[in-house]
Amino acid sequence: MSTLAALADMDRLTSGEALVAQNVAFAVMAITMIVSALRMVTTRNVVHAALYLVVVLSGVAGIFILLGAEFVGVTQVMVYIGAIVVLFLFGIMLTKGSFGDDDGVSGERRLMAGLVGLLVFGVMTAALVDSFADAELDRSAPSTTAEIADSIFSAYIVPFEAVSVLLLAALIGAIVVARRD
Amino acid sequence: MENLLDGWGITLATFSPLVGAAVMMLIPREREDQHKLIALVTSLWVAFVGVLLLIQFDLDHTDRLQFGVDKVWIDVISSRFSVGIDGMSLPLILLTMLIVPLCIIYSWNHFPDPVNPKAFLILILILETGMIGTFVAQDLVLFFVFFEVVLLPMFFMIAVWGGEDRRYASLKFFLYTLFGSALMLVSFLALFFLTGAETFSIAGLSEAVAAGGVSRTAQLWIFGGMFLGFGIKVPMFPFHTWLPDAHTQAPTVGSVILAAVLLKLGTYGFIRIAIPVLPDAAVTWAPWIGLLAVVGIIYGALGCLAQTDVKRLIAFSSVAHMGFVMLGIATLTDFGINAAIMGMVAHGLITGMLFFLAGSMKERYHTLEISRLGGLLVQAPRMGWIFGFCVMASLGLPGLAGFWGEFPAILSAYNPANGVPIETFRTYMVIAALGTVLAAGYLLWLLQRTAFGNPPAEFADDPAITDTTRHEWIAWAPILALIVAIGIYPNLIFRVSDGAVDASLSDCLTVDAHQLTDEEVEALGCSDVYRLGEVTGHDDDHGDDHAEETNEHAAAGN
Amino acid sequence: MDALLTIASAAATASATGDGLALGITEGGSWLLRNVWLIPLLPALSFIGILFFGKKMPRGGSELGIAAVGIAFVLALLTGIAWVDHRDSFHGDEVHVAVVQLDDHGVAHGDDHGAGHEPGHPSLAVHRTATWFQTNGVEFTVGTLVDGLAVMMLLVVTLVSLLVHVYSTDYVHGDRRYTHFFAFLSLFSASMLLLVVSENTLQLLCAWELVGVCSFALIGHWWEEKPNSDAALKAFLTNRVGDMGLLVGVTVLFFAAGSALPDRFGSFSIAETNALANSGALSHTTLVVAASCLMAAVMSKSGQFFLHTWLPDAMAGPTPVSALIHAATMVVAGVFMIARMYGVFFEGFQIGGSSINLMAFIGGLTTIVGALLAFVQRDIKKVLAYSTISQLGYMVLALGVGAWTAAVFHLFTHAFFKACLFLGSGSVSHAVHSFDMKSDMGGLRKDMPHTYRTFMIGTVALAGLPPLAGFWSKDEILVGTGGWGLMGGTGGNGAYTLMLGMGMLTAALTAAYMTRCVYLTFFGEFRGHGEPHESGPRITGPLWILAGLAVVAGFFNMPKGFQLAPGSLQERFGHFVEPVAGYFPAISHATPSWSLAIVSTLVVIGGIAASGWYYFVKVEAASKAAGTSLTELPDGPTTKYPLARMGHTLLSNKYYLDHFYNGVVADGTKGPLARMANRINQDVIDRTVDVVGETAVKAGTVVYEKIDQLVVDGAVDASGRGASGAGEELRKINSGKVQSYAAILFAAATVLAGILIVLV
Amino acid sequence: MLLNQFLILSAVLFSIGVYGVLARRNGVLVLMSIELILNAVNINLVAFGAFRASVGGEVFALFVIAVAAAEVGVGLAMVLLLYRNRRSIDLTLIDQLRG
Repeated sequence: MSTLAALADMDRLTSGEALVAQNVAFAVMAITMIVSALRMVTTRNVVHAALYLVVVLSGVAGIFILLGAEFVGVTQVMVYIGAIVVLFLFGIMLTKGSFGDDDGVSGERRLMAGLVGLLVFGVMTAALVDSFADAELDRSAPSTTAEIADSIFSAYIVPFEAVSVLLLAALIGAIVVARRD
Repeated sequence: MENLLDGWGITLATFSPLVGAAVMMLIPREREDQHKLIALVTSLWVAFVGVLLLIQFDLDHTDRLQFGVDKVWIDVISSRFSVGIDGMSLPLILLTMLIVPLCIIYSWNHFPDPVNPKAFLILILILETGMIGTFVAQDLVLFFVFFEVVLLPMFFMIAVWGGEDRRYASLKFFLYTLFGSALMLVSFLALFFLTGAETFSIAGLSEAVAAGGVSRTAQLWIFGGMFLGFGIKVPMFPFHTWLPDAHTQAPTVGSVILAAVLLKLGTYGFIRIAIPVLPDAAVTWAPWIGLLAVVGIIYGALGCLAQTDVKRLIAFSSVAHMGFVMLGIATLTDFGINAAIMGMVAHGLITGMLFFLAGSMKERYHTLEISRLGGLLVQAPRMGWIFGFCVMASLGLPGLAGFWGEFPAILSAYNPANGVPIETFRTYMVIAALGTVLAAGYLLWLLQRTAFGNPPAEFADDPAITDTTRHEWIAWAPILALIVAIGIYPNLIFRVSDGAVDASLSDCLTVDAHQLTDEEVEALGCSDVYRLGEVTGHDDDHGDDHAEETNEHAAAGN
Repeated sequence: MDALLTIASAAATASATGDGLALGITEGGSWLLRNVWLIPLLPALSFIGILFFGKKMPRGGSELGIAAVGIAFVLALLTGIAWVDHRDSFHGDEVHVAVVQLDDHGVAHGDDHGAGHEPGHPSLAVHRTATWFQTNGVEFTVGTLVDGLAVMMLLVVTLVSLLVHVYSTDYVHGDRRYTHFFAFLSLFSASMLLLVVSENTLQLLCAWELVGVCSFALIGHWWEEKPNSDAALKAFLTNRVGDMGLLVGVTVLFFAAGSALPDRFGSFSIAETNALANSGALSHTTLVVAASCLMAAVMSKSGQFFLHTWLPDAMAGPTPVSALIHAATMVVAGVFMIARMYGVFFEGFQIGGSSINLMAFIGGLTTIVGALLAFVQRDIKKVLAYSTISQLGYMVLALGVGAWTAAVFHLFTHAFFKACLFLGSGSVSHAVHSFDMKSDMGGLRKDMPHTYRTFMIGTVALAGLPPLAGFWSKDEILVGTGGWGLMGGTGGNGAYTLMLGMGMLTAALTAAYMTRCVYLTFFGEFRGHGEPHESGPRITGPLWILAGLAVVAGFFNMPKGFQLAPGSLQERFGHFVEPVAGYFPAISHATPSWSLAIVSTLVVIGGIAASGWYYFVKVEAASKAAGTSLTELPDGPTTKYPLARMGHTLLSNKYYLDHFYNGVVADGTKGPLARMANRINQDVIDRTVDVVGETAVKAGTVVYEKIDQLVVDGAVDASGRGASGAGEELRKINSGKVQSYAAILFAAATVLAGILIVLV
Repeated sequence: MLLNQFLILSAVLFSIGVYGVLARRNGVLVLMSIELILNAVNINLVAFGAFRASVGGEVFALFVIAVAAAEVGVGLAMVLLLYRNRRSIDLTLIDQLRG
């Protein structure tokens, strides 16, 4: 058989192909997210930080979709990027007027924060590697919106109601706190 | 005529420049016109022989070595004068034969300081011999000798006619390349002794290795040595740092030859020697070559964005472009290596052209500081448009040559050869695609800063800034025409290279099919049926190939 | 995973009865349909002609360009007539292709995807190829694929291009680079025509890049000024980002198609790829990846949110260019590509039977985002640019909900009325020498009657009032969402209610911002300098032709069952343009609805009324009171309400997207990243090389002289610093800053968690 | 795909968020960092949900998104209040917790 046909054959298995595509997608998104997250907490310009946050949040949405949680992914885009980030931008506009730089952060504080961050990361990673070393994700059945809706309104009805009340409370609380007397 | 070409064509093409150089040495230095004339006639003669060879070349059997000569040379070490042309080397040989006369025409009236056309032209002719010789050599010792012949003229060219920092740059270039050559030589010798084949011929060594004469570990090490030797010449990240200095300091013509031909010696070595002789090791090394290639693509592009000097920027862009070539090679597929050959030719034409332009700009503005330039299109509109055209070609615009080096390389990375990790290469593919965006970024940025806008005050009324001269037109027109021609009809190159690449790879891929473990097969998603069929098919093929090759060798030997 | 090969016949040897996958294309057909390559060739030749001889011609090469595009237009018309004939009466052989059939997963089932694709069925696309190049023993072809879509695009492109050529002879008259301008117009026309007849994705990709580079050259036509070249660069680079997706998508499809076709390495063929996607022979994952990648290209080329930012800046180019490239033709290349590769997109995004998908969502978002931005522009061309973005969003939305014909029809009508509006704005700026509506226009209806009337026609068509063109196509899109449940207007490919809402909202917004634009330009009193006067016939002529088309174009596709039109006039456009063949997915069509048409018209009137009330009543009154021609109320909502002010700030800053691209992405790459790479180069790699030499010399000295002292002194110093440092740290802990407490909290919790992990 | 690749990505984001909360002086930025932490948690929830093939993870992720919205609302209100009282949102100026 010619080399040509051999090459053509290589791509035949769909599951392998899917796996590759997913892993590539994951790698690209993960790197983008981590870099953006790092820039977000280090950049001096607050507006830029908010925009980096958008990148991270989009990445999270992508990860959700990769995990088969399309509904959560779409919600993530709509609520986070659509609402929360805009809220942040308003916050920035209202608190500073101009979008100048954040004041410098002292080196020792950064060192301390960095150490704590590394500590947190180390402990978590150790625990994760210890517990789930080879756990494979089986993506045979992505969950549907209908399933989520069913379980929210049956098994998780009490937390759902609690969240509703919480949102109301937050609404009132925000108005009370921010109101100009 | 036919017989003459068959036996003597290559030898004629290779050594005519040396004859020309020898004649020039006899003529006193002051008779500049005679020197120019002799050099031009010699290089045109070589080009003429090249055209004759092309006409005689059997395009239906590009996989065969044609015009082959195989004579006893240094019998003590079983090295033979064995040369030949096949589809892989033909495009590069013709490229060399084209670029050299154009360089001579270009420098006709403005030789760089210290002028001395005699020495300058002799060096160029010696360079031509070395370059053509490297592309035709079929014997490793011969290859090595020609490879080194190239080194010295280039060293002198930079060291004597170079810019301010020429000492440093030339020494760096020399040491780097020598270091690589040394490793390469060690690898060649190791091959010679470990196979015990008593030959330096590429085909012979390839057979000996395939027969199982060399342990796997040894193959890996030998490939590593060649990798360094060729990789430095390419240059691959992180062995590239000689390149920006050499390019920046070299005279225009030196830069052009360096970019157009010299860099291709490295990539040519990969596809002519390293991969066919050591296919197993190539498969193991492929992910690393690919990694360095894509790092080079991104890194070269980022480096470009930080440059302040036109020539240095173009030099860094070479790192990125050669990254695409190496990515194509690393896939070890027919498609990828064809793309690499196309990429070499395209890069040779386009980057060579860009260096010509940079040289002409330097002559007019006496600086290549990007921040001081601007408005080239206003003061020299034709040159500005040519510059824009070359920038577009360089960033891989379809319809121009550069695209056919870039896109097929990306395409092939999606589906590399058996045994090469497919996931890794698909990741590389995405990164390489990102590289095309960055390439557009730095090239257009360069174009905007130098060609657009109004001329800065210091050059606004400078009478020295004129449009393209006649010598420049003559030197550039063939290159520009070829960039368009190859871009519109890429078959000009693919038609020639395809058969040869296919033949040289058939061993590599089928040999590899044996080695796949069950898990690998599973991971790759190949069916069992396919694998069995492949193995039996291979055995038959290989037998045939083998028989054919021996026959041919016998014929060539007579 | 045993692959069972069922091989019937290769594509090259088509047979009428051959089994295998029917592609819906034929190698037969009339001479005109088989030779459409002549149409792009003409402007290509004129490009070369103008480039080399243009300067020596009496009219600077423009006559050559007009002649070439004119002949191309006539050819396109003839081709159109040939297609109308071919569509219903051609009974030649259909091309079939053998497909790998996978038995156990049940994904590939060859040719069971019927929907009336029996051999010899009418409406086979005419396919013709020639070998381009070959590598790896595989032949790559170049060729033409002519169906209703391609013919329609040929007509639109040649017609608008011809009108723009004529218009330009007056508009750029006396320009410093008159000849270059026409050369690039020709090259652009050639590339665009090549794009629409492309037979394979590789050819499409090439043409796609070529139109991009023409756009670059024409945006930067006046490159002496930095903002223009900046805009050109931005356009090219943004498009390159999308092209990256195109490169990857095309590659994925190439190999995917190759894996489904026996004995083939890969395939760029559009017909094959689509047919394979329709038949289910390609895995869903592959299609999702490919469709998403291609979508990125669409987003950049067709100005979809969030890669749209180049399009408004592209208005830096001459106005005829904006009309031709950035309104009528090039920017719809993305929409065209979706329509062309609809099999891939339809399956990839699972458009049928869904209620939301990426394409529809992006389209919907873009249409609203673009429309909102149009409200805060001063520059008349930018209003139109954002309007174009919004309308392109409409088309993508329509494709995303499966309303293929509606989208393509909207592309068709939009080309006319938007080109009319752009050329109208050019005519206005020709008279007042500015694009600023607020400071240099106003009251022009008296001075420029022709421009005013044609602009009004374009506006009404864009706003979508019956019976002008925009109404029909917009209505079809709204119907096609399948989200309208009242009075029988349902059907379609799913229930895209959200998209219906987005479309409705945009209809109102469009009507409102165009009212604002018309008021600021043509009503009130003239605010600029000088005496504006009407433009010449070479400008008003094309305007009236386009305005006429904006009136009548809608009648080509009156909905099925529309009682006021004879049955022979219903859905003519859809009948001739929409493929029914193997390379086109089986989409279902929505039923038109009177109630939806009436409601959407009311919405449009509402938008006009609201905006009209503000400008024609309030602002007019305020102007009378103030004695000058105002452009907004002195105490308008933005001064009264902080929320409105904030919204205005957000819109004025274009959602901060440019901040993001320039400040974060571009500067981030050019600044820190590039500097870092350079520094690594100079200080790490290069240094290493230099240092290796120096080190060898110095190593001995260092060891001999310094090591003792360093070790001894260092130890002493370190211990001293350690002691004082510890005290310092302890003091800081008690400093009372919240974040210090938080740090301790985090650290302590983590340590405890760590202990827990170790113990358990 | 491995479960751990998601979990470790989440851990990285979480740690970066912690760094942001601790290191930055700007109140809005601290809030943003908190969002980062919450998102990291969400990735964990969804990943475990996918791992266990249960929708519980996704449901709780939705709850977290809702709670985050509430948190940002209140948090920004507090930052606004702070700004109004001190004309600055530098958190280092709040040192009234000193014992």
